[in-house]
Amino acid sequence: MTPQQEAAAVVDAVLADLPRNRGVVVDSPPGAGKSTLVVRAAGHIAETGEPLMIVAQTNEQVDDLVERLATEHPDLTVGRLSASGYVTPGRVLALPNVSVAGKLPDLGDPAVVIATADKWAWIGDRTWPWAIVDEAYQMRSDKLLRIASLFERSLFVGDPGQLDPFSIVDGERWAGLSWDPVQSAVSVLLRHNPDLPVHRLPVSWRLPASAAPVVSEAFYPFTGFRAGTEHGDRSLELTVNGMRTSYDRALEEAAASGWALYELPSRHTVRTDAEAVQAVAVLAVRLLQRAPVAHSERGSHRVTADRIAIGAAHRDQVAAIRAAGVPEEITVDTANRLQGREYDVTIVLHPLSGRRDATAFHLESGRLCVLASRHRHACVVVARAGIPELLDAHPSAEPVQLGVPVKFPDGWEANQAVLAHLSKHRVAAH
Amino acid sequence: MSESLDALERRITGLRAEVRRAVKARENSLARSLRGDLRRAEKAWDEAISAEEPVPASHEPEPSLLPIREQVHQALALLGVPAAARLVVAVNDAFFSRALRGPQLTSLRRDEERSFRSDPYARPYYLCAALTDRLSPARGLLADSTWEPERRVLGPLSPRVDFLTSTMRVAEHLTRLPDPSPAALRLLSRMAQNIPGAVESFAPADPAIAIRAARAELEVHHAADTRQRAEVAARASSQLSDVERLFGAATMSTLRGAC
Amino acid sequence: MSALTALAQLRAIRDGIAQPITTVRHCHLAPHPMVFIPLRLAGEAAAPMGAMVGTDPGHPRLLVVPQPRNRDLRFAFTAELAEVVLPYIEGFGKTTETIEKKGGEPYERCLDAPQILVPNPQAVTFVGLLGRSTRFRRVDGPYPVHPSVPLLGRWLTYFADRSQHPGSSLLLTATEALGAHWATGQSGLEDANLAALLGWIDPPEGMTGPGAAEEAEDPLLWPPAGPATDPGFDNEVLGPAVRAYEEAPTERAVERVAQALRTQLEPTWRLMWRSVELLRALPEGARVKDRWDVDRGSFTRFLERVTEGGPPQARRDGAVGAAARLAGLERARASYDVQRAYDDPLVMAEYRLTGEAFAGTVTAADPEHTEGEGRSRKLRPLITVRTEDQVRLTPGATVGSPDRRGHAAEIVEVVDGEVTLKITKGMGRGRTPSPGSVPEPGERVTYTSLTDDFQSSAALPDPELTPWTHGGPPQEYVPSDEDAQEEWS
Amino acid sequence: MNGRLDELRGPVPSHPHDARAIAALAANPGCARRALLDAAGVDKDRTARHVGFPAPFGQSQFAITRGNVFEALVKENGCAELLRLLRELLGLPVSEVGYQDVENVGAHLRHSHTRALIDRAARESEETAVFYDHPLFSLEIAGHTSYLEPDVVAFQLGGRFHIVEIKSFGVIDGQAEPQKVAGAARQAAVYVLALRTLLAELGHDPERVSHDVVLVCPENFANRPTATLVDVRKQLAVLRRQLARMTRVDRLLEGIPEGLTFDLAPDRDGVPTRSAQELAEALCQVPARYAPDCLSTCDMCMFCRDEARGNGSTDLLGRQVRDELGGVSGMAEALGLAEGTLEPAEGQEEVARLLRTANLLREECLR
Repeated sequence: MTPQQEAAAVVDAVLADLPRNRGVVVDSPPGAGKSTLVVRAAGHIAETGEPLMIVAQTNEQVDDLVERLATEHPDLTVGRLSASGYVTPGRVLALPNVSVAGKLPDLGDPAVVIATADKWAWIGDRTWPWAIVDEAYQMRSDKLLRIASLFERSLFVGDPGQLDPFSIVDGERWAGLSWDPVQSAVSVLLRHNPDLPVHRLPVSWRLPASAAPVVSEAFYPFTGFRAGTEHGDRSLELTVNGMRTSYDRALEEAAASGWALYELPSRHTVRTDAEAVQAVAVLAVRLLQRAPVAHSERGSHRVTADRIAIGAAHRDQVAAIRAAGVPEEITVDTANRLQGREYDVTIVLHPLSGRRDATAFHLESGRLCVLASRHRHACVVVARAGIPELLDAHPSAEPVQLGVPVKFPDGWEANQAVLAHLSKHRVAAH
Repeated sequence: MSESLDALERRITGLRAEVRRAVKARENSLARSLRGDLRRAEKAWDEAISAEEPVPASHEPEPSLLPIREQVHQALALLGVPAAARLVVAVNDAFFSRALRGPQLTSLRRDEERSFRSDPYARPYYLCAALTDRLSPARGLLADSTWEPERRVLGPLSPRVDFLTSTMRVAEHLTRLPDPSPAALRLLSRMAQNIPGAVESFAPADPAIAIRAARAELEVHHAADTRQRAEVAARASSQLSDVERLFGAATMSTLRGAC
Repeated sequence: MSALTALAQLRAIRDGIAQPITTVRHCHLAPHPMVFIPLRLAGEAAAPMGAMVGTDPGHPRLLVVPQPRNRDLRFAFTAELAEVVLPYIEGFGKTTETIEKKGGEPYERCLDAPQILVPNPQAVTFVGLLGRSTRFRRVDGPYPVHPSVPLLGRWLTYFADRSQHPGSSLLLTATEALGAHWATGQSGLEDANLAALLGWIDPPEGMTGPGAAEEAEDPLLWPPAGPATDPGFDNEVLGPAVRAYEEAPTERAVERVAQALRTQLEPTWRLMWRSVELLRALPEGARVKDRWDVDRGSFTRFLERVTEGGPPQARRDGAVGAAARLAGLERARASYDVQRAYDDPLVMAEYRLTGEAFAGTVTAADPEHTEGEGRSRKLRPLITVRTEDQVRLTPGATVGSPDRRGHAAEIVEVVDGEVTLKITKGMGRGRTPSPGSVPEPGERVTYTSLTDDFQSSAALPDPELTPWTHGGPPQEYVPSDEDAQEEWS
Repeated sequence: MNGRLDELRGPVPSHPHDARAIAALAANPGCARRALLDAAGVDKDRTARHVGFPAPFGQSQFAITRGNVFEALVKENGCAELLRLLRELLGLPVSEVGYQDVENVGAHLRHSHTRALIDRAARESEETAVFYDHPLFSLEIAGHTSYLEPDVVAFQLGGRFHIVEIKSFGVIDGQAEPQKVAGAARQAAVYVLALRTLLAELGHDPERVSHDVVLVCPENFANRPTATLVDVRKQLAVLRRQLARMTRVDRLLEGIPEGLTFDLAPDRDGVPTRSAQELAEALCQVPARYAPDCLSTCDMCMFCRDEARGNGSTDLLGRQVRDELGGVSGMAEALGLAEGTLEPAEGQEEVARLLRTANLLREECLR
C-alpha cells in the first residue's frame, strides 16, 4: 500500500466506527493529518444533517480549525463561540460562512459549533448528537468531565506522544483512580470504556523521511509510524553561499541531512546560558540570510521567517532568545505552546544543555518529542557537550504508584535515542 | 535500698544512652555488659517501686496440667494431618487449654527423636516429622507417629490438601460444641477465607458451608495427591531406617527429588 | 528553589546561622494553638505508640499505648485523644458572626477556628491515616468503640485534607512553617529534622547553627520528632518495656513504657513551642487574615456537616469530587503565591529576579490621559517608571501592584530601564482619577504580571450525573459494615 | 581488571551484593567512589565505620518482627493466602495448588535445586508446582556471583513465571507509599532479571518470566494480605543499564593512583588494623559525587558529606541549588561573585550577574 492508501484506510475505518460506538479514539503522531481527519469527519457528520460540536484546547487551535473547516466546506455554516476578551482575528472574520458570538443563541443555528473546552464548560441545556474533541491527549480529564454531558457520542483525536496535561498542585491523592482528574481525557475515557475502538494514523505527512524513523523509534516505540514522503522527495536549499563558519556548517548539515547538532563546549551554566542563547539567535538570523528554499511534494517556496520556529524548555529561555535579536516574525516559544504547530525549519535549545542534573521536567519525553517533531525539512539542535554523561549519571529513583499504568516511552531512553541519532550530525562550535 | 528512685532513673537513662551508643558503633561486647548493667538497674527500680505499691494479681491463663507434648498431640489428633506450630497453637488456643506458646514447640521434634533413638517405640506415640518427596523432614511441620505412612509424607499438592482437610476437621469439631469460643470461630473464619465459596467476605464462617466448600476443592486434588503420597510412602518404607521413617533422612543430592 | 534562596543558604553557612527569606510571617498563628506530636509503631502504617498533646506548653498530656498491637488499647488511646482534641475543636463553634454575601444568603461563620501544630509532614500523613482508620468505626456491632472515636476520625481526616490546601493554617507543620521563613545551610532533606532546622535558626547559647544541627542529628541527644521513632530506642528501650508489659500488664509496666516515650517526646514538645515563639515574633503579612477568614469558613462548614450528622468522608474522592477539589486547590495555590508576593517585598524579589516583576521610581505621570473618542472615551492615566530591574514583560501584558488594591495596568513600552504603563483599573469612575490612585513622580512602585485575578471554573455536574466518560453515576456511598468491621490488628 | 579490583578490596572475599544492594546501584550512578567500591566488592558499611562515619541506618525490631510475621502469614498452610490472591488476581484455576519448598534441601544445594525445579517447570507444564518457596538465584555482578533470595516464585498455568514480593508496608485504599513501592519494584526487577538469566542458561525463553511482579502487602490496617501487579519494565531497563555500566569500570580504574587500596587489613579476629586516617586518604583519591539523597541510600554518606563540607562544596545544599548556581561548585566562590568581591572567571559572567542581582535585591528588601 502507498502511504496515501494506508492513511485513507484508517480514516475510512474511523468513519465507519463512528456511528457504531459511543466514542472512537484516534492516536495521531506528529503531522499525521489529524486536522485533515477532523475536517473530514466534520463534513461526514454534517452530511447526515445532525448538529456537531467541536472542542479544541486553545483559541489558536479553534481558529485554525474554523479556518480549515470553513474553507474546505464552503457550504457548511460554522459557529465560533468565544469568551469575553477574545479578539477575533482577521482570517476568521473574512470567512463568509462563519459566525462568531459569546452566546449560543447569537450564533444563529450553524451546522457546526466550535469552541475551546473552557468555553464549552459554560454551555448547558443542550445536547449534541455528535462531538469531536481535538488534542484530546492534552486535555485534562476534569475538563472532559465538565463537557461530556453535552454530547451523545464523540470522536477523540490527539497525539499521545506530546506533553501530558499537568497541574500546579500535587495530584498524588488521586493516583490510581480511574477518574484521576490530572490525567488526560483519553486515559480516563479508555479506563472506563476499555472496549472503545482506538485507531492510529500510520503516516506522518509533516516529518520528512529523515525524521520520521527517529521520532517514531524514540517516542512511539510500540506503535510506530512512517513518513509520507521518501528521501529525496524533500530538500532544503540554501541559495546563498556560506563562509565555512560553524554556524554555516551546522545549517548545511541540517539542509543536507534534516538534522544538525550544534555543540557548544561542555559547561554547567545558568538556565539562560548566554552563549547557547546567542548561538540559537545567530543560527536563526544566519538561516534567513542564507535564503533557504524548500522543495517538496507541494512544490518549492522560499522559507520565510514565519516558517521558522525556535523552541526551548523554559519561559525565561524564550524571553532571553527573543531579547537576543531574533527577527520578529520567527516564532519563539516553549514546547508547551508549540504543540500542534508546524514549520519548515526549527531550531531547538536542548532542554538538558548546560544542566548538571536532569529533573523529571527535563526528562519528560513529551517535551523533547514536541521540540523534535515540528519541522517539515530540518531541525537544528543547540546543546552543550556533556549530555550523554549527564544521562549516564542520572539517578533512577522514581516513585511508583499502585494502579497507575506505566507510561512509555521512558524519558531517559527517549533522550538517549534522540541524542544517539544527533551525534551523527554533530558540528562543534568554535 | 542503696539508691533512691530518682537516682536510679537517672542511672537508667544514662545507661540506655550508653547502650545505644555502643550498639550503634557495633561495640558488641561493651553493649552486652552495659545491657547487663541496665537490666540490673531496671530490676532495682522495679523492686524499689514495688516496695511502694502492692503487686496486682496476675491475669495469666491457668497453666494446663497436661505436658506440652500431650497438648500438641491433642491438637494434631483434632487436625488429623501434619501441621505447623502456628496452627497447632491456634487450635490449642481455640479448643483446649490456651496455654501453648509457639517457642515451646521449637525443640519438641528434636527431643522426641532423641527419646526414640535411645529407646525406640517405648512411648505409645511420638511427635515426628512429615517427610518431603526427597524423604527429608519438611520444615516446621509436626506429625503423629501413629498415623499411616501416607499421611506423614508430602507431595506437591499435600500442603493444600492438608489445609483443606484441617479446615474441615476444625469445622466439624465446631459443630460438635454447644458453645464454641470466639477464638474457635475466628480460627475457622480465617481458614475459610482462603477457600473459594467457604465464607462471605467479612461474615463469620458457617461450619456447614465451610465443610462443603473445602470438600469441593478437595475433590479436585484428592486423587493426584493420594497417588503421589503413596509413591513417596513406598519409597520411604523401602529406603529408610525406622528412625528415618519417623524423623526424615538427611538430604543427599539435589537430583533425586527433582526427577 | 531560586537563586535568592540559594544565596541565603550560602550566607547561612558563612555566618553559621539561618537567614530570613521573608520579611513577614505568611501563616496564621493562633493565640492558643494545640500542639500534637504522635509516635507510630515502627513497621505499621498507623498504629499509634504514644503522643504528646496540649495547648499549654507547661502541661503536656502524654498518651501511651503500652502494647500497640492490641486493638483495644489502640482504641482506648484514640478515645483518650478525643477527650483532649474534641473539646478544643468544639469550643470554637460557640461564637459565630453573620456574614452578608453579595447576591446570596447571609451565613454564619465561627469567630475563630482551631489550629493544630505537628512537627513535620509525616505527622500530617499519620493524622490522615489515624483519621482514616477510625472514622468508619461503629459504636455498636461486633467491635464497638466509644462514640468519640469515629468523630475524632472525621476531624483528623478534615485537618489532614485541609493541610493540603495552599495557604491554610488550620493544621501546620513546624518544619514547613519554619522552612518557609528561614533558609539554613543544609539541604531540604536535612531540614526535615526539626531539631536540626531549629539548630540553624536558633542555636543554643554558645553554639553555631551547624554545630547545633550536627548535634541534633544524634538521636540520643535529640530524639526524632516522630512519628517514626529511633530504631536504637526501639531495640534497646521500648522493646524491653513493651515485652515487660506483655508478660505482666501492670500499672508499673505501663509506667515504664510511658517513661520511655516521655524521654522521646519531651524534647520535641519544647522545640514545638520554641518554633511557635520564633514564628510569633515575625510580623504578620497583610493578607494572612484573609486566608484565615477562608479557613474559618471552611471549618464552620465542616462543623455544620458534623453537627447535622453527615456521613464520614469517603475513602477516596469520586470523579466529580476529585475535579472539584482539584479546582479548589489550584485556585488556592495560585492565590497563595500571589498574596505572598504582594505581602512581602523579599518574596516579590524572586519575581523581579526572573523579570516577571519590577520595582522603580515614577519619573513621569499623565494622570488625565484618555483613550478613544466620544462615548467610548476612557480614562487611561499613563506613568513612566525608571527601574534597575531586568524587565521581561512585553507590551500588552497586564500587571498589578502590591502598593494599591484593585489597581491594574498594562505595559505600553519597555525601553532602556524605562517602563511606560497605562493604568486600566482602580482610579475611580470620574473624569479624573480619584486622589491617590495614580502614582506620582518620585513615588517608589512595584508592578508584576502576577495577579490574583482568576476566572472561576465552570460548574461540574452533580455526582449522580457523572457522565459515561468517567464511569457514569457512582454507587451511592453508604458506610457499610465492611468499613466498620475492617480488621484492625 | 579483576586483579586491580581485588587489590582495591584487599585480601578478603568480595562483599556479596543482595538484591537491595544491586537495586541501589541506580541511586547515584554518577559517583565514581561508590561505583568503584561496589565493583570491587568492598564492604562499604565496615569501611564507613572504620573511618569514623557510620551510616545512620538502623532497623527497629518492631519493623523486623512485623515483616517476618507478615511473610509467615502469607506463606502458612502451603501459601493458602497467596493462593487466594493469585486466584483473584491471575485467574489461577482451582486445580493449580502445588507447593515446593526449595529449602527442604540443605542450604548448599538450594541453588542447584532451584535450577532443577525451574528447569522442570519450564519443560513440563503438567504436575509442576505453582509455588516455589525459598528459591535461590544467582547473578553475575562485575565478575562476582551474587546469590539472591526472592520471597516466592509463582508459576502459573499458561507457562509464565511471576516473582512474588512480600512486603509488610500497608496498601491503604489501593495506594501505598510510592517510595516504598518503588523500592520493592527495583528489588523485584533484580529477581526477574536473575530468573530470566537462569531460563536463558537452561535454554528456555527468558520472556516467560513476567515483567508484572506480584506485590503482596497488608491491606488497610489489618494483617490480611492483598496483592497488586506491578509492572517493572522501567526498573528492569534501569537495572540492565547499571549492570552494563559496572562492566565499564575500567574507565574509572584508569584515573586512580598505582597501589591504591581500601584494604582494612583485618587481623586474625577480623578487626581492622589499617589506620583510619590512611584509609580516609585513600578514599579521597577517588572523587565522590555527594548529594543529600545519598543520606538515605549509601553507607558512605556521612563520610562524603563531611568531605563536601570540608571543601565548601555547593553539593551539600542539593542538586537543585547546585543547578541554580549555574555550575559554581564552591560556596565561597559563589558568595564572592554575589557580593562582588570576586571577579568572575571566564564563563561565569552570567551566573555572577544573576547572583549579584540577587544579592542587591536581598539587601534592598532586608534593609
